[in-house]
Amino acid sequence: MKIESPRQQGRHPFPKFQKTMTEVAAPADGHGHDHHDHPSWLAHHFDDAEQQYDSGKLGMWLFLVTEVLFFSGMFCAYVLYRNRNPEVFEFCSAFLNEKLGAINTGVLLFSSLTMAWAVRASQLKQTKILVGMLGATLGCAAMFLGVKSVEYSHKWGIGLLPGRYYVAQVENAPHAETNYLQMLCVIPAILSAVFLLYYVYSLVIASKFHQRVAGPLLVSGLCFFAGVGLGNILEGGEHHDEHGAGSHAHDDAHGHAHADPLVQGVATAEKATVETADEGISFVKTSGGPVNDVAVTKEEEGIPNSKVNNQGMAGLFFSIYYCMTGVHAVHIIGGMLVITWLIVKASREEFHSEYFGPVDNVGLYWHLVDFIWIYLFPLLYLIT
Amino acid sequence: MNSLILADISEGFWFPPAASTFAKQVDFLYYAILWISIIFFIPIVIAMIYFMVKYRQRPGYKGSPEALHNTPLEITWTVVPSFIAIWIFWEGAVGYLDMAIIPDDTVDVAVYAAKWNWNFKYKENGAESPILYLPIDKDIKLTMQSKDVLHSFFIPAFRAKRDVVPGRYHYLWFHPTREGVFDLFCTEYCGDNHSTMITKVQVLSDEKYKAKLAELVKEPEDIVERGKWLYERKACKGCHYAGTEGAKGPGPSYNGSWGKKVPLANGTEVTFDENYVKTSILNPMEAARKGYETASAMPSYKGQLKDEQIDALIAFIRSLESGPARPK
Amino acid sequence: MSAVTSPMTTTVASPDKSPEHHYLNHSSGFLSWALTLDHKRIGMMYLAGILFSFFLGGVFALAIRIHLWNPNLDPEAAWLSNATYNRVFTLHGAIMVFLFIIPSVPAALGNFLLPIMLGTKDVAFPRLNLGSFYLWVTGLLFFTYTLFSSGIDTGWTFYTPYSIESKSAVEAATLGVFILGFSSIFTGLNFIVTINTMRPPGMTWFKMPLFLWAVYATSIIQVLATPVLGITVLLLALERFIGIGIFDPALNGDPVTFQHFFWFYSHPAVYIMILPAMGIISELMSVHSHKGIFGYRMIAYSSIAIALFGFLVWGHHMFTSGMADVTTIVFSALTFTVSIPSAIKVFNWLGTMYQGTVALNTPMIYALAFIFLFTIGGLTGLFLGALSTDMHLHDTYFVVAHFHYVMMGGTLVAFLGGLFHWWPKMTGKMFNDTAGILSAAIVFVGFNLTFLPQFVLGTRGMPRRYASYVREFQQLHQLSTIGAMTLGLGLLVAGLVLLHSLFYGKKAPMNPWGGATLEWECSSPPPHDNFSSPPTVGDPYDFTSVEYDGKTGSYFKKKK
Amino acid sequence: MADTHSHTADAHSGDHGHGHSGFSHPMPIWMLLTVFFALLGLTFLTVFQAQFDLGNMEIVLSLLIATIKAGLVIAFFMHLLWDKPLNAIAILSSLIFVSLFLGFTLMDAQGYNERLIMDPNGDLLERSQPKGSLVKKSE
Repeated sequence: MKIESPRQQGRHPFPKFQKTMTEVAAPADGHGHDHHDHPSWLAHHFDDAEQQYDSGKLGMWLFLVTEVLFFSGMFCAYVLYRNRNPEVFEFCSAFLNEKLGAINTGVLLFSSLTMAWAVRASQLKQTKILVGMLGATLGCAAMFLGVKSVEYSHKWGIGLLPGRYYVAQVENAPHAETNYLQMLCVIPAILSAVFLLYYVYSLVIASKFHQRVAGPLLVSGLCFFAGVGLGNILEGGEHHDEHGAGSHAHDDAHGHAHADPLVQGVATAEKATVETADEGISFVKTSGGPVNDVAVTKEEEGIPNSKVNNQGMAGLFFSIYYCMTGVHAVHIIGGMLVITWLIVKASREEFHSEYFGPVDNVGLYWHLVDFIWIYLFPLLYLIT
Repeated sequence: MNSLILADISEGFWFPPAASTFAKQVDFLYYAILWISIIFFIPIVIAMIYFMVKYRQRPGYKGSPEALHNTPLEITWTVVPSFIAIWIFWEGAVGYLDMAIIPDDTVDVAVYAAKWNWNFKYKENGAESPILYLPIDKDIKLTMQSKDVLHSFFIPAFRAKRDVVPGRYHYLWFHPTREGVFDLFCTEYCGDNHSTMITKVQVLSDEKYKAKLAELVKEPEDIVERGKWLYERKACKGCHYAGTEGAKGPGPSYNGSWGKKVPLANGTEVTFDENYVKTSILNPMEAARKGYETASAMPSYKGQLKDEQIDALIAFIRSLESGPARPK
Repeated sequence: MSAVTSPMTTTVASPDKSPEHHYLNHSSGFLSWALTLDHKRIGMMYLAGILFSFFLGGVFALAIRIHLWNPNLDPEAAWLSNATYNRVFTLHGAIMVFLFIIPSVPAALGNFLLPIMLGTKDVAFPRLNLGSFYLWVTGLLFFTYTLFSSGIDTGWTFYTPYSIESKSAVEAATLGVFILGFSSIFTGLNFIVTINTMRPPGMTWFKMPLFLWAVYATSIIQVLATPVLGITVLLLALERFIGIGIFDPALNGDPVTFQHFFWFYSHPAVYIMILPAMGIISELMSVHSHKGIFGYRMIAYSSIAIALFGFLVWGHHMFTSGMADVTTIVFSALTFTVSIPSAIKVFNWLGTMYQGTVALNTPMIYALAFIFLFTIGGLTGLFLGALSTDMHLHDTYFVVAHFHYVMMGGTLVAFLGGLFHWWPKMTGKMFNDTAGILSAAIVFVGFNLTFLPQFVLGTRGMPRRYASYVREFQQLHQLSTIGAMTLGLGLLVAGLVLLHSLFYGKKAPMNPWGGATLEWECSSPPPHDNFSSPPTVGDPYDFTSVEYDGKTGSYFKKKK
Repeated sequence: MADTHSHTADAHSGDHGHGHSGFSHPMPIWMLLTVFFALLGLTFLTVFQAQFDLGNMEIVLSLLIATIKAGLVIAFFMHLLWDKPLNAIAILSSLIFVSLFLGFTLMDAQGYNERLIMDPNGDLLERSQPKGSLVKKSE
């Protein structure tokens, strides 16, 4: 009995039945239009390039599905706690520098553009453009991380840490001794040095392939430090500023320029308390749960805005902030690794119109990372 | 006492004795589902065995290999169970609403769950007890709170259960209909001694209940007795042994240390005396013993014990040195 | 050929004595297995791994039952201390769930069978497949680490806040679960892509064996639900490392939120466990009845329906945990929707036997035992789905008995049935059928003896996870312990039968049972590339042309 | 947007003419740039609107803009408009399941929020009147 199959037309059903895997290593000319002979880029168990491409792409979309659900847990936590303690989010988002967030959004959007362009270049076999675009994407990713490092190190320095480690924010609090930014820069600095050596080496041996790989790597290393510099400028360069929280959270619309976020936080939180008190529900807590009822000490009673400025409230916000942005940053780093792998492959001129699946799939992944940031930015930085 | 605890099988094979108004609805639905299940199950098994025998592979017999398909039959066995399922859901939801909607005018008892003790506090006169005493034929409302991890309050005879969640108030109500002593279990896993977090609930006639509450608020006169009385009621007993030398519970044993140097978690040593005991009660974190680093799990009793109560506890712990007698 | 006798008795050695070329002797050496990309070898390695985990979990189960022979009213005189008992039951649960049941059918049998049943050479991503296996091994190593450090005593559900403050090795266990989760995700992803893009000509959706439908439905759940488990255990690990407070009431977090997160995965995971088992039973019932499956489409659709409805009912694990009343009632109503597709399947399996030619051999006996046990498991679910009775039964032995009837009476028995069914295909050896039937009988009796008393225990109020119990429960507990020993004996016999066949079994013919699906058209064991010539894809349940050949002891498909 | 779409279709049929095999669809550069600048513009818009205190509308507006941006990324950069429907079904189903997850959990949270213990040192019996139950008792 003959049944119409989804992929019946024009294809030999089992092209190479007798061959075992080792026998498949056919001579690769990189332009395998011949369906009866498996070129090296076509895995032995696939019938043709399109089947391989479709499989890879469906696999990648399914992986993105798992990524979306993976992040959904944290979004759920965000929504639940925002819903429960809105005043905490008002207080805390004043500590986040929306300029840095906006710059990072721009950087990521630009990297998405270059990535999409890279996919186009791989389909058209424009190797130079492909390597350039992948390099640009890598550079943007590094710059994103550079800005993020400034943001993180600044917060760690003044004790804006997750959960249990949160330090209540007080005016004129002493700065931490540790310079977290330098610590974060150690690994990128080492890597940049290695890339520099590699680039010099590639020039010495005059290998076009190695130059193509080393160039983007070196640029991305430098981009990280460009990001750090940019971040420092936007952070106001006020690491030696007068008070811990910095003076970045201007809110001109509220009419008090250069307002201390603490003062602002107090105002908004008090407002929230007054508003909700009418409904007979007090959202105000002295500290966390029942286990914590010895936690408030004499010193802490002097802290401004102690109702939300504590581990159970603001600390929880920063837990969610670090979890979301941290997991996102891990994804950026993972993306950088696979893009590096692509640059190597692209430099070997492996991609063409029949085989560009890896570029396309990494592109999909990269856009998803962008996609998630598109939501993270307003949720964490903008909505107050 | 023991004869009271042992359940009476003669009251029914499946359920423990029914002692609250919930039992009627729960037991009815249970038996209804039981019979529905049996009515489904028996024909399935009979059909299975019949087919096994009748159509078994044997010489001289060959069944039909054709696949069958019977739409009316399939629709029937989809639709009929659906209606039954809807009925079961409905009955269950009605019963649940009855359990969820708390009536006005209740006898209020606060339930404090902590590893691995129950403590009950009565609104009438502020009495506290580790056994739950209830008057018969009254609506009882429990307001429950956990001091550490999840617990679950369960009285099988009342068919009443509700988790006790730290950081939340949970409520439970029921209406006891029969005098007697029943088991009260913790059914949410809560750590090492989860299975010992058992106590009793005693349903009393109105007069006896009143008398019991009055008796409960009276602390013993003798200071050592009073310490022991507090030890048993203030959730010390769950973690700290008082009797067996060197017995290691979740918390350090009270025995064999009085007046001696004991090592602390932070590496220093301290003399086990009045001061140390007092610090341990009020600020357990500060005095955590070596080997019991997570003694942070012990809540502070600051504000929960009066000074003279702490003194009584100290006297009790001190008394253990002279004549060890493990309180049962 | 007219006399249809049991294929067992007439099996004769293959006439040609020349060594056959198949996937097992395709290449040799440790690395040829460790680095293999062949789905069959990966499936076999999974099989060895999960059987080892099952053994480990089984030892813990027996330890639990032996301990509960006595009421242990004096904890110090008991065989296991309370703390040890808690570690034993936690490890039993965690190993059985994460290391055994979830990968059992999809990863072991599914890996071996899916490409062959589909008529392809391999799964879509063979490297990813090997990667999933090594992720599974890594997960196993993490669990082994917990075993040799301070154990794990949180229960397999890791409920906060106890899991935050527990002194046992929760970090290692959660990271193990995280890794095992990704192993499961990648397996599911691989199967979905394989089924979607690699079906050969003729293999339309409705020409697919029902086992593949079940595996496909399972894979959907694995891809959609498992990531949430990943983030949940990751947050729990962070909770312990740096105290983020999301689930910790001491930091204003909420333990019930953890339960929502956990059960959003873990309820669908129940269907990850049972759906492939249902797929196996569909195959077994039709092949051994030598009769087309009754209501093919309804079974296929009900698999997908169960997978999707399975996402809507997680709240029924939390009826007593203090959810809002409205949410509770909505979840209860949704819970009953899942019962219908399951009921449909049971009726369809019975319909398949009707007027067939039922061969009462080992796989079929296991399949019949499955129907008996799974029906009990499903029906007792009604008690737990209904709210008022659940208030009484929640967290008691009734629940324990219920999910063992579904998970063990269902999945494990189906897995054993499937293992016996495909054993000749996988190893090329026939087992002793009589001894196999004996093992099935002992397992059946032992299982019921173990868990039927637990329904009574639960209804009478015996809470689960208790190391000791009030004295009135002792007789029922002892009955259960005797049953557990019997069950263990039955499983031991089953294992010995299979082991024996490896060394002394007769050579298996191509198609010993008379199946019509594609895996019976390649030799036993299959060649490296699965088929020596392209298979003709036909109706997987068309038994009209399957004939028995007394000479080879094998069935074959008559050419039309 | 519809305009862009039709242009793309043209662009693609044009590309096919260059002898590419059936499954490669290079995006025209002008379209990539258009989408990028649209995204950039929307980012400026969302930062700009955050300057004003719009109350609850702020959340809605921010998320609306974010969703438009996400839609642009998915449709054009991720090429979903021209992709196999199955891939679109996959990603949409993930969003459906996320909303299920969020929906049920939030539905529950609304019900229990008021039963949370706000003052851990308070006397339990003072709070013996449940407030949060969505099932109101009969008056």
